[in-house]
Amino acid sequence: MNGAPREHYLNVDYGIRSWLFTTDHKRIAWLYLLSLTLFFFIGGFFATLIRIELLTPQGDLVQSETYNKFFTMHGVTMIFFFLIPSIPAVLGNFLIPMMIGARDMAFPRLNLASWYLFMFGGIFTLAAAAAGGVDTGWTFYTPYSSIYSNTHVVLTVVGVFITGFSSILTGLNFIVTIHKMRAPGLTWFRLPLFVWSHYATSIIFILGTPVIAITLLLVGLERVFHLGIFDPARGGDPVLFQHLFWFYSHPAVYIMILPAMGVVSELIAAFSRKRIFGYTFVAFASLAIAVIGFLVWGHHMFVAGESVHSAMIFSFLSFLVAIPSAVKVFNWTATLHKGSISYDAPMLYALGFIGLFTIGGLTGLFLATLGFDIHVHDTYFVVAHFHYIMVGGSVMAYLGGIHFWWPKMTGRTYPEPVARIAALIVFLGFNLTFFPQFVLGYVGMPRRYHAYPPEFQVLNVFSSAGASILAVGYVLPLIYLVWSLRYGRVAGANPWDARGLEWQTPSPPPTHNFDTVPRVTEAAYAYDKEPEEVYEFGSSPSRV
Amino acid sequence: MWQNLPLFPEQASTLAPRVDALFYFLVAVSLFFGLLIAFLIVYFAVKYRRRPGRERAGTFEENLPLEIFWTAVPLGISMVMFFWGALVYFDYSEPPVGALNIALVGRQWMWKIQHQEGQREIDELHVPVGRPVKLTMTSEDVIHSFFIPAFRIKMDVLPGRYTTTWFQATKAGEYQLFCAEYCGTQHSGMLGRIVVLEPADYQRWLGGGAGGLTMAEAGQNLFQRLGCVTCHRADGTGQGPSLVGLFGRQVKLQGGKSVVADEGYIRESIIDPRAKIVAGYQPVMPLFKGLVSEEGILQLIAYIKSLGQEERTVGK
Amino acid sequence: MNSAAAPAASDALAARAHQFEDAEQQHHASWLGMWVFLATEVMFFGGMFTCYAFYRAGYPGAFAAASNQLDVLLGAINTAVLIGSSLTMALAVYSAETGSRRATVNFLLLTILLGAIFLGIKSYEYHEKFVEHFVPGAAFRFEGPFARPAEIFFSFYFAMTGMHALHMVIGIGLLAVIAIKARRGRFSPAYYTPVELTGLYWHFVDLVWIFLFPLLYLVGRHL
Amino acid sequence: MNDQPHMTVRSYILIFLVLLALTGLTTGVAFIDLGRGLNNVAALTIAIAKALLVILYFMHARYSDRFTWVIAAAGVFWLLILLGGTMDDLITRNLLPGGQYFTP
Repeated sequence: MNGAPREHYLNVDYGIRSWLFTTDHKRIAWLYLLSLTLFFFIGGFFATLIRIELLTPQGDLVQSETYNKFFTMHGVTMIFFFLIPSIPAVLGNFLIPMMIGARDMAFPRLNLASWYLFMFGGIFTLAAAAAGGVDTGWTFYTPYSSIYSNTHVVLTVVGVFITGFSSILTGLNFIVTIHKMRAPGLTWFRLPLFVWSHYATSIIFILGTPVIAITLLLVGLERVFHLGIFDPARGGDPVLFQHLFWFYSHPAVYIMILPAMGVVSELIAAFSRKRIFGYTFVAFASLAIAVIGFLVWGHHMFVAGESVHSAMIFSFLSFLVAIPSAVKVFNWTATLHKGSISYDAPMLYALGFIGLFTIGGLTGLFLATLGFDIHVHDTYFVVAHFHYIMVGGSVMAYLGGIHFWWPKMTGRTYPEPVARIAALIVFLGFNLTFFPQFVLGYVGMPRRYHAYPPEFQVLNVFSSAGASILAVGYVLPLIYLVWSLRYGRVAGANPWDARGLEWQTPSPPPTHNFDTVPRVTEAAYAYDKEPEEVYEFGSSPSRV
Repeated sequence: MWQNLPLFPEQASTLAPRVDALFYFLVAVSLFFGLLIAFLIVYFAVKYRRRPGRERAGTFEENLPLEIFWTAVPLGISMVMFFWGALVYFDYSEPPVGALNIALVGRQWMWKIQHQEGQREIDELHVPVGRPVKLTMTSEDVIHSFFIPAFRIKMDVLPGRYTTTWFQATKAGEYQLFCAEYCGTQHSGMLGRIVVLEPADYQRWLGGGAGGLTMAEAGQNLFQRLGCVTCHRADGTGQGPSLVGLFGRQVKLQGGKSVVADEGYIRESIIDPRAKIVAGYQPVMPLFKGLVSEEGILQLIAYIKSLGQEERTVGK
Repeated sequence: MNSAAAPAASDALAARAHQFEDAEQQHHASWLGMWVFLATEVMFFGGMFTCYAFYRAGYPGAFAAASNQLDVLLGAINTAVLIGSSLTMALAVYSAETGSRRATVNFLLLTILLGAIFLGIKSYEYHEKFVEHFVPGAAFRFEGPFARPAEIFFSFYFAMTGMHALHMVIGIGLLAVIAIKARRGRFSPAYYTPVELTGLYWHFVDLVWIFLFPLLYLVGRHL
Repeated sequence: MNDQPHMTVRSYILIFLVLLALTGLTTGVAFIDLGRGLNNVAALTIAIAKALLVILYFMHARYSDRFTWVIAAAGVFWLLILLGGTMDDLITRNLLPGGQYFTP
């Protein structure tokens, strides 16, 4: 390397225009990373207010109207503006073209449009929050949301509607890219499991998101034009709204967890230096989760007036969808057998993920059991369950993935010791926050309560204490990752000596990813071979 | 310290022990698998930690019988969970015949309860111990949810429709009633008390009431006041069909379909009579939507039930 | 894979995006991308069709009475107009494929014209509904026994045909852009993907109407 | 994919005429009482037939690769999942586990 610094996707161009009008999937991933981090801390801010409010039984911090807005904004911001786009839009966007040896996504301009739609929707929702907030809960159940609530429902609904199209465009891009732009020799069963899980997620993006778009549009129309679509007084049926809402919103939880599973597969393989056990089973488990995930939405409505007949069908199917997740957990654990395991921060996040996701998944079986769901539906048992999956699962994997690919994205390594401490703090804080909520739910504390009977206070205090530890655990990575941008050790092309194709190009990678078109000759995670045996960088230069 | 750190809710209904047994089974299975996975992770993490002499991993990549095993076993266990859960759910969803029928109307942030004998209560429900109690519930505005943790029952209270739930208290005492479906500002204030009395105390409580009209009598007054009697004559000579023995009977509608005349049918025929027109009658009945309250409709239904109910056994 | 000559020719013409190996891959990628987009549109309209089916099963009599208020003749004519526009669209793609530039432009303009006729008939129907107080909301009047459920029918009538009309307007906009490009000779037998994709979109909008027409207009006509 | 056009102008016009005929048919059949629910079945079948014609011939699905068929079929299949689950709840709304109707 003569004196001039190597040109890569970050220093190829500077200035606001080079970021706001980029079509480079790596820069778009950065745009998403920054906006998602903003929304994560907005959602976290509302979570902190909720936990402070629940310290005392009579709820002294705020009035109940304000508390209702807090948990609604916490839900809407965290789900639609952080969890759903988090791993696909940041890690997926950055890595999938590199993992399959392509220069960029199939439709780069659509990829940028996806970010603009995401921000445009976000502005609407933040405007609604600034103007006074919305108090319907992230589920927007009618007839409260369409008639009785006098808060900014329409503004929020339009925001979520617009952001939905951002997911659709991302999903569309992934499907076409994975189908059409794989490097020579990279057959489907040589693909990394990260790509498989994002392919399955894209199926849900494509086939689920439009349904919530039309449902929220109908709620908006009903509010603006005083229609009676879901208003029982005028012949409508609120249970129909719940069917349409949950048809998307249950697969949406698989949108949140499948990419996390993809990240964990990569981390477990990289830090055990071993192929994932039962690769084909784990790959098809992702597809099975995506498809069966569409058949089970009724388990959110067991006590909502759904017919006994369909409740039984949804309960049965909900048990079927749990099987692929169990298979994945068993396969990850089996991968550790005979591995050569190191405990870097990403691996701590991955192992934490497996533990917490197992608890989350098993409590999901509790809720799928008809007899027990009657008792714990809409209580803190459900809150604990989905936080174990979303926070214990998806956010842990997101952090693990950010740490693992940070050297590739920035060319710098993060400080390992403090990262490991942060991972442990997150793990401990998380369990202290949400495990007491299982007991609270079983004992009968309902969800979305601004004030609660005094006997529940001790458990709530534990939970709030845990939340403060968790908050510290989340702030630490923000600090040392930003610190590492300037002061972190310069990372080579492959600091982890990993076998993924994305590690076979310099970091940070050049704009066109690979100088010559790679040919793949081995299945993923070939840790028993040297990278040269796996990837042949042919003579034909990749056309710039 | 421990008295306000409850780990188990009270068991005060016939359903509670069954739900708890199911819960303990689920916890046991989860503990087994959770600990198994945790142990394996820690064991492998320690045994195969990267150290000199173990830089490279061994090969352990494929084992079809193992994959089939850990697909079949979770499938088998979850089918047991499903089946056991469904059994408990069947009893929960089918009120026994002859249960004490109580009408409940939820509205934004209070529970209005009417006993057949005429007692009316707000946010309180007095019931005798040892007798099944069926609740016919509807809402005047948004969706609420009738939830008594001590009885392990919960059922949403939907506007525009009746939902029913039932319980049989096994222990006298007072139990907390929550609203479990988010219903607006005072959702967390929509609480109530279920007072379970010994049969003797319950009779004394019933007797001590204001001696007002029973629901059926109140329904009859409404039936007169709203002018229903002019068309719905007992002998069937009026413009409307006779309502004697209507409750629980199959009714043939215009257009050939026939429907069971349950509470929902009667409520709909009062609110929007032309939605389902009985065969052989003209759609002339005016709409009573807004003219009679939800409590009034429940009283009219109680009155219609009292007009000689054909004894319909529920296919037991 | 077609012969080596074709990609070279199309390379010159098409602004081949750098991320594709050759034009064939780019064309097929755009083709798949469009079909995936149409799958999302199926689910988007599907939400409304589900609501419609739900309420029609709930209120059969009311939906029949309300549907009989619609003008079947106008509906049928509109269906014919839209199928005609599908034909001219297909012929436009055919002419682009065979390289006759003038025919492509003429068929595109014909498609726009037929689309405009459809929207004209539709707005006349909307005006009629407005006059007869069938627009849901405060001003809704519907004699006969089914006033309440009829309002739901008309809510979905306007929601579904309104969303369909919106997609028509977007389609006409797309067609206009493509027609201008075609006139400037931007397409050739080797590169006419934009025309083809607009065709797919237009045929999809026609497909939605093919289902809307019987579901909204032909309910209980035989009673 | 379609190197030389598979469809000639004549075949396009033929398909167009068939579609017009089917439109006329479905409008006409709607006015004849076919008895118990058959009218709905007839209207739906004709609509599906027209839809298939448009997809196969106008949208060239017939000459494109199998994956296009998979995408189209997935769209329809997922719509049926939504329809099936929702309508199943409506139809069996007051059906007890044993199959009898709720009567208190």
